[in-house]
Amino acid sequence: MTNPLLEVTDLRVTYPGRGFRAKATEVLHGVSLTIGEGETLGVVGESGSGKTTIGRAVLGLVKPSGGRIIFDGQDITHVSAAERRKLARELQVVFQDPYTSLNPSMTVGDILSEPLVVQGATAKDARARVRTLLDQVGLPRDAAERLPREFSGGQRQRVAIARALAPEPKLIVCDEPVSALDLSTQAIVLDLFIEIQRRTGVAYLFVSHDLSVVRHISHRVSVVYKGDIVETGPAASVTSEPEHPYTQRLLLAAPIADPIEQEKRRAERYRLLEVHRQQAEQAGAVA
Amino acid sequence: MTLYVLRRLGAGLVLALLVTLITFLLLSPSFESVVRERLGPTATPETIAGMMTELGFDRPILVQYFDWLGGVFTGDFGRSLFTSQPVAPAVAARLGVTLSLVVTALLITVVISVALGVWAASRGGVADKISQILSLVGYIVPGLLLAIVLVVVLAVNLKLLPAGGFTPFSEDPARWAASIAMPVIVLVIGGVANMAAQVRGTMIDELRKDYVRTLRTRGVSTTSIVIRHALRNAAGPALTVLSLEFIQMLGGALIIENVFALPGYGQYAFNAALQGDIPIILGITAFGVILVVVVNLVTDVVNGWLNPKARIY
Amino acid sequence: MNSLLSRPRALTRAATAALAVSAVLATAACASSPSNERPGESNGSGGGLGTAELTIAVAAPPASLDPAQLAEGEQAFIWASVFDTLLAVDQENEIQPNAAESYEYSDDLRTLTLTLRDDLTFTNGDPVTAEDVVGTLERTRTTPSPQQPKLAKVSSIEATDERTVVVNLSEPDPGLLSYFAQATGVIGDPETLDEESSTLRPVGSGPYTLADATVDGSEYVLERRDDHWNAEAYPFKTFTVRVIQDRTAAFNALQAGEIDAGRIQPQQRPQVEGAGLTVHEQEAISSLLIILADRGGELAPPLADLRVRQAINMAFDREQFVETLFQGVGAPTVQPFNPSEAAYNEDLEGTYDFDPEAARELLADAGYEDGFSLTMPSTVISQSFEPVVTQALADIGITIQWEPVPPQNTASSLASKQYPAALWFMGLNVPAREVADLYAPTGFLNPFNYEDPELTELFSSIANEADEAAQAELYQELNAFSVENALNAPIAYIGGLWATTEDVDFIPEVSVLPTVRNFGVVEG
Amino acid sequence: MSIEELSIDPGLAAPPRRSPFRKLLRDPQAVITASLLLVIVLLGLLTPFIAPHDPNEAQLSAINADPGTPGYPLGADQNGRDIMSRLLHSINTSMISGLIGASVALAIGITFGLIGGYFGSRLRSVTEWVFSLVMTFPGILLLIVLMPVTKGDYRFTMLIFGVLLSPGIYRIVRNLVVGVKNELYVDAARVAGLSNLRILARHVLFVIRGPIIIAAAFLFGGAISVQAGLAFLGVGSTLVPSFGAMISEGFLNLYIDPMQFLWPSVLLGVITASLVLLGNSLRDAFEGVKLKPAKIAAPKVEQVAGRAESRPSDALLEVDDLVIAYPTPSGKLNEVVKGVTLRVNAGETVGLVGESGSGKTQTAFAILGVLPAEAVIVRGSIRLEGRNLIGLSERELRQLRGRSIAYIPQEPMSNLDPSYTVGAQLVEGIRATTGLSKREARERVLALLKRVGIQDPKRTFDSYPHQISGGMAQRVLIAGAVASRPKLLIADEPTTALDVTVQAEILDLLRDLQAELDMAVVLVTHNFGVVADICDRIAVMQNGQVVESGTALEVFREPKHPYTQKLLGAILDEATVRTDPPVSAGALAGGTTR
Repeated sequence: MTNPLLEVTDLRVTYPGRGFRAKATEVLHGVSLTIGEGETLGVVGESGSGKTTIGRAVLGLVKPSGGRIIFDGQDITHVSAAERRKLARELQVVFQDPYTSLNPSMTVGDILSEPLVVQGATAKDARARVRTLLDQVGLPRDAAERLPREFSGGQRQRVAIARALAPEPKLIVCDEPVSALDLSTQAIVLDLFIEIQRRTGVAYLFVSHDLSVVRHISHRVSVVYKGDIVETGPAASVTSEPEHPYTQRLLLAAPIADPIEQEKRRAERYRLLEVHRQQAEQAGAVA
Repeated sequence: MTLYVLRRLGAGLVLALLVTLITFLLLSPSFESVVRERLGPTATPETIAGMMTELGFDRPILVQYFDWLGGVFTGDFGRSLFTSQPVAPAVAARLGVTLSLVVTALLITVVISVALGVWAASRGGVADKISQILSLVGYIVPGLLLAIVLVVVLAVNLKLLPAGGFTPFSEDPARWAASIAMPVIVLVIGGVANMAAQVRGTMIDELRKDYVRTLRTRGVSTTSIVIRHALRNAAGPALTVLSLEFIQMLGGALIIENVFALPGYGQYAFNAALQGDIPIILGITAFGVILVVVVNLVTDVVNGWLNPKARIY
Repeated sequence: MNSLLSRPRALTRAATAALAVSAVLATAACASSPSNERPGESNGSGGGLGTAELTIAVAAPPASLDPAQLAEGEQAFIWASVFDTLLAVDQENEIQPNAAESYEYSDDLRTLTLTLRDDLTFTNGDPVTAEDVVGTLERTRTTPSPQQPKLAKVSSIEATDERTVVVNLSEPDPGLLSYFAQATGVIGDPETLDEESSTLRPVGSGPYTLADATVDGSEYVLERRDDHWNAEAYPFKTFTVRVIQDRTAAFNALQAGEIDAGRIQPQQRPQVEGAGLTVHEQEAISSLLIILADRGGELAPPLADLRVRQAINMAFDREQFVETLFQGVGAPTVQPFNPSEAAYNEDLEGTYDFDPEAARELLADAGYEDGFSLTMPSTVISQSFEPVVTQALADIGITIQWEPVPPQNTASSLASKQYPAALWFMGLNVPAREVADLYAPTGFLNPFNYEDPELTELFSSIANEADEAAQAELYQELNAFSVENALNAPIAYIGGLWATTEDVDFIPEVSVLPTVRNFGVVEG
Repeated sequence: MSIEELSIDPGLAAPPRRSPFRKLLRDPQAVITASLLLVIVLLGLLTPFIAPHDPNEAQLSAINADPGTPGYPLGADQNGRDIMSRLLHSINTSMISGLIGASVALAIGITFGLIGGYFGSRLRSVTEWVFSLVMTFPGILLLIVLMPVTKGDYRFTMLIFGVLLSPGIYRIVRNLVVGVKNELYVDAARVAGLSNLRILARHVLFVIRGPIIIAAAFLFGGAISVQAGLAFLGVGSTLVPSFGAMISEGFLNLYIDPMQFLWPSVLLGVITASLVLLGNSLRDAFEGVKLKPAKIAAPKVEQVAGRAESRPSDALLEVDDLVIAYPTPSGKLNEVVKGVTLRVNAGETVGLVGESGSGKTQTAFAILGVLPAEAVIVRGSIRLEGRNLIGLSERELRQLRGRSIAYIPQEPMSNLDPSYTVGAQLVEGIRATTGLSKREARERVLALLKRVGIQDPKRTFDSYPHQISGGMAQRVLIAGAVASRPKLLIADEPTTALDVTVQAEILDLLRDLQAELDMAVVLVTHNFGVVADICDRIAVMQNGQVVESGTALEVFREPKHPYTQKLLGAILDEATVRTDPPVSAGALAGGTTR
């Protein structure tokens, strides 16, 4: 592979403590990852693991306390606000919650055209582009005139995707983009993501807690556990034959939608937990 | 906790210093005309100069301020330029009058507002209508007009209550109650309008929360849910409104004190400001700031006690 | 009483006319408390000391009770009860002996000898000696204070024996006797004068002492000293002075029976009489006038022209003023002097009748046919009269611009020389003080230090004239000069109304100094 | 967790697309007060043309003239000035006061509120300090002291008061901004390359405009009152006609001519009352539907089928033709559960599966009798051991809850009262149903906490909800639910808010407890994995109806209803792994229009 599109090296993020003289907490302890052009890297982990923080650091929404982020050959770890604004053409986001990620008092058309206008497009061009975008994400054209609250969750997430696609970025950070959606919608939206990627060659940093979602969309997968990436590899291998004990636990904890299969998996999980317990005991005994 | 309180008090002290310093600076251009007023129309330039020197007004402003400050730290706020009364006891006495008025009004306001708010929020229907109308009336009727009507009807015509004046509680509780009855009524009506709406709103919010449902499913009685749980959680925001109300009542006591001829803090402050009685103005300002700081601190501490999650210390 | 202006009351509703009046005139709202005993009954019992009680209200707490710091006006209710004054002014404005049983001027009017009574005692039991008087006066003379300037012409004070005080003057001071009848003449106890306590609880030799029930700043309870030399002149055993700032609140207290007498407004008269109170009238206690301070024309050249000043004098329909604005309580006048005093001259009253036409002509003659504008300070004193005064002057072509002045700058506004004219009240007093304030080069109401050779001449004649009748003539001459030259523009005397319960009588005995002696007991 | 599920509040759903202003036009209170104000403002604007006199024109002959005197329609005051002219001019004075006071307070409050709320905490503590300084500063004092500068001009006075009133606005704006700035759309705007200024103006200020407009209405009224109060006290120039000065002067003349006092009082009262009422209308328009009281009571029942009827049944729970509806703003009932029939036998676990809006949670709440106050049970029956629960009073239901029926909620945190320790809440529940002593209840709770797998029961007992993790909180809630060995446990999405690993543990716990206590469990969920893991039988819900039910194996292996098939088909199964290689943008360069 040539130079990756995004290269994150030894990323550390520290949140200041709340209140007087509270201790600061480090939520990322040196995370490294790369994403190539047109590639999806799935980042999977549980709540509090720091997976969302990775995405926010790449977007510049949190300040790294250490490490480097190189995007498209440019070091963007600590860029100025003006530089960061320029990056908006290349780097976009889709958030988890389609209810709060769209300004409730703006029409869909305004939401979609605003980034374009800011980047210098004329109103006319912007309108045309909004129509194209709505087509791309499968929304009716008259959607532009309406307010976000008139749409269902799945439709709103399409609006959010369209907004991310508006400047034709090279990378979209997707922060749990389907976890707030119903089961049937979830699959459709995921397929939309894949379809767009095939069409435009955009790369995704796809953050999720759901292994099956990550498996569905990712080329490669990184597993985050307590602020560290414990395992990275091709989606197929990481999600079916994980090496790290945590990934193994994660995999077996997710129930299968079939009573008989699930019973087997449960038994397997009990076995694994027993093995881990024994290992921990031995480790304790040795120490 | 102690550290937190000390830190807040320290911040309050700095605030008081700043406010008094600004007040002092603002007053300083008028020192000479105040002295002239003090000396009366026959004042000659010599007497004016003499008194300026005697009072130390001829020294640099900051020296004067720090001199005053030095006195304050030994408990000496100086004496009134006009009446020669020592500032601290004089202000304290006036504050006593106003506080006994405001605190009584506030307690009654709380009792009525909570009863009304809780009743409205947890019953709905007619209860809600009644409480909303009451609040609205309290909002709309100007306190000033109400005060005037009360005096004319209850004191002047029916002679049921004294038209004005203040009797300390320690002297005669019954007369004390009579002397503050009308001003308290005026303050309470204004206060309830605000508070009851607030309690109703937060109570409704609380009663719609998930934990209320869960408590119901465990067989906990409605009374306990409303009073022990919802009301306690609603108390925090209500308390904040209450502390604002308190500060507002302190400030708004001026007109009430005027109409009811109460020798209170607001009137005292107003007169001192009109006269340019510098030591009293400074004393009142310092007391006022400290009162506000303490009220806010108490609010926060009680809020912390009510709401463990909001404990900031 | 112009010195009352020294403390513009903290106005509760400063905008109200009468409040300004009461503030300035400072004769306070009064009342006798409804004691359990009917005052008349107790007093009537055979020449003994009265046992009635009296409660009155004043609009503001007194200033310091330190003798040097005393202010005149309604606060005299308190300090004149606590202290004896050397002399007193009676109802006819005549100086009478008081603590000093006699007084005598030397022929050159430069030495005043006062002889004290022999039965004066301080509240602590010590006898009052000439040394005490000297100590008090000497202290007042050397302390920067409101009373200090009044002793400016005193060069030395000495006690020649236990009861004799000799005051030496650097030049004659016609006002001195009236000063000694008012705040300057109180006798303090020099041993305690410099203690801080004397500002609030002074030791005096007066008929009353401040009781422990006193709450500084809001209620002053005065108990009569039954061993006072003049105790029989005071029928009230207890005299309580309550501070009620708001005039309406005081009126409410009066109606509600919490105080039994008080100053009221003319328009409140029917209400009060309907409530069974008695209303007493004082015809003139102050005069309302426009001080044409800049008669030299420094700031406002038009004022230097006699015709302009006369025109201003002719702009006011004085009768209508008194009739409508004061509801008849007061009297129209073109002269500022106390009508019951020597300087007053009835014949001068016709000098400037209301005649806007003639006034405009005079202005035209003076070259101001298009009028001119004048800036005056809008003070607590002037506020309530501004509309009508503005209107009257506008009718002859003079535009008044009122510049608001904060209360604490009321006196300064006049002294500042920023305003060529000012609408003012002058409390009525003895002529010596009135002329000094109005026309002496250093007079308070003459801020531009206007001088006129004829005036200067008159002043010096008055000062050196020992004979009272001859002095009176000189005062009249001075008055005529001021009226004819339109040095100011007097408008009206303002009177006062007192409402009392039927048990309490109002006797304006000492009209320039409000004291408890203004009240009596109605014989049952 | 499904947000769609959470946001469903059928009684409160906002009608689509109605702007606040259009709402205002439909509110009679708003229309009346606004037109009243408009008329008053117009009168004020027309004053120079319609006022018969100059407000300061004083005619001695007109002093205290009666109403109706020629040229003095409302009479004249004690200085002989025309009352009507003064009233008209006073309107302008108060309006200008309101405008100045409100706009200064708004300008300062909004600017600094935006700065303090949006930017970092350091800037915020600076603004906080400045505003607490302003707040503690004695306002009247400032006015009097500055009088030589202001020359008593009320406009200047109101300017100062605007500054003194600004902390209130500052706090409102700051709090709103703090709330809004963490909204994802603000993050999205930043990522979209918007400058801070544009974000503040377009995304923050625009969104919080409602509360600001409301505050402005109250502020306007407040400023008018302040000006009136000051004029009443006599602060400022007397040449400016104003209601306060007129009230003060009229009050002096109260006994002679009460009308002099009445006119300005009434007009001032009308203006401030209109502003308050208009403010209330604005609040309703901007903040959506009015808060309705939350009465705690058994749900309203429209029609009770066989209220008294208690028929023996072998099933533990029988729900029959249950219909639940919510009133819409138009007054019609909107059915959200449309005839659900469900049967649960003792000791069995039934999964109630469906997507958001399918009515599964509503059904669960109906069984527990804890539907929101607005809900109406249109018809149907819910029988527990043969006894119909519909129509029972809250008191009767309380006898069943916590004893026969128990509940585990979806979101563990919000279902614990934040003000009480975990232990205290559990003890209260146990004592309410068993009448145990405090000590016994405490022992019981500690034992239960240990049973649900909490390592240090004592510590958890004394912890406040915010001090424990979500998984732990869910265990606590389970402990609370099973405390009195219920026969039926309703678990509403009990694991949705939890991580998968925790979910697995909680499911294990539920399974164990169910076996141990021989409870029946109704598990409401949208997750087929969870159903497969724990349920014996499944009922699939769609649009308020049960479309298919059967044993777990039947439904999974041979789904009959097309909806069930569709749902099962949407599951991202283990086999689906992405295989296509990354497509580089370069490879597409020819095809796209960059």
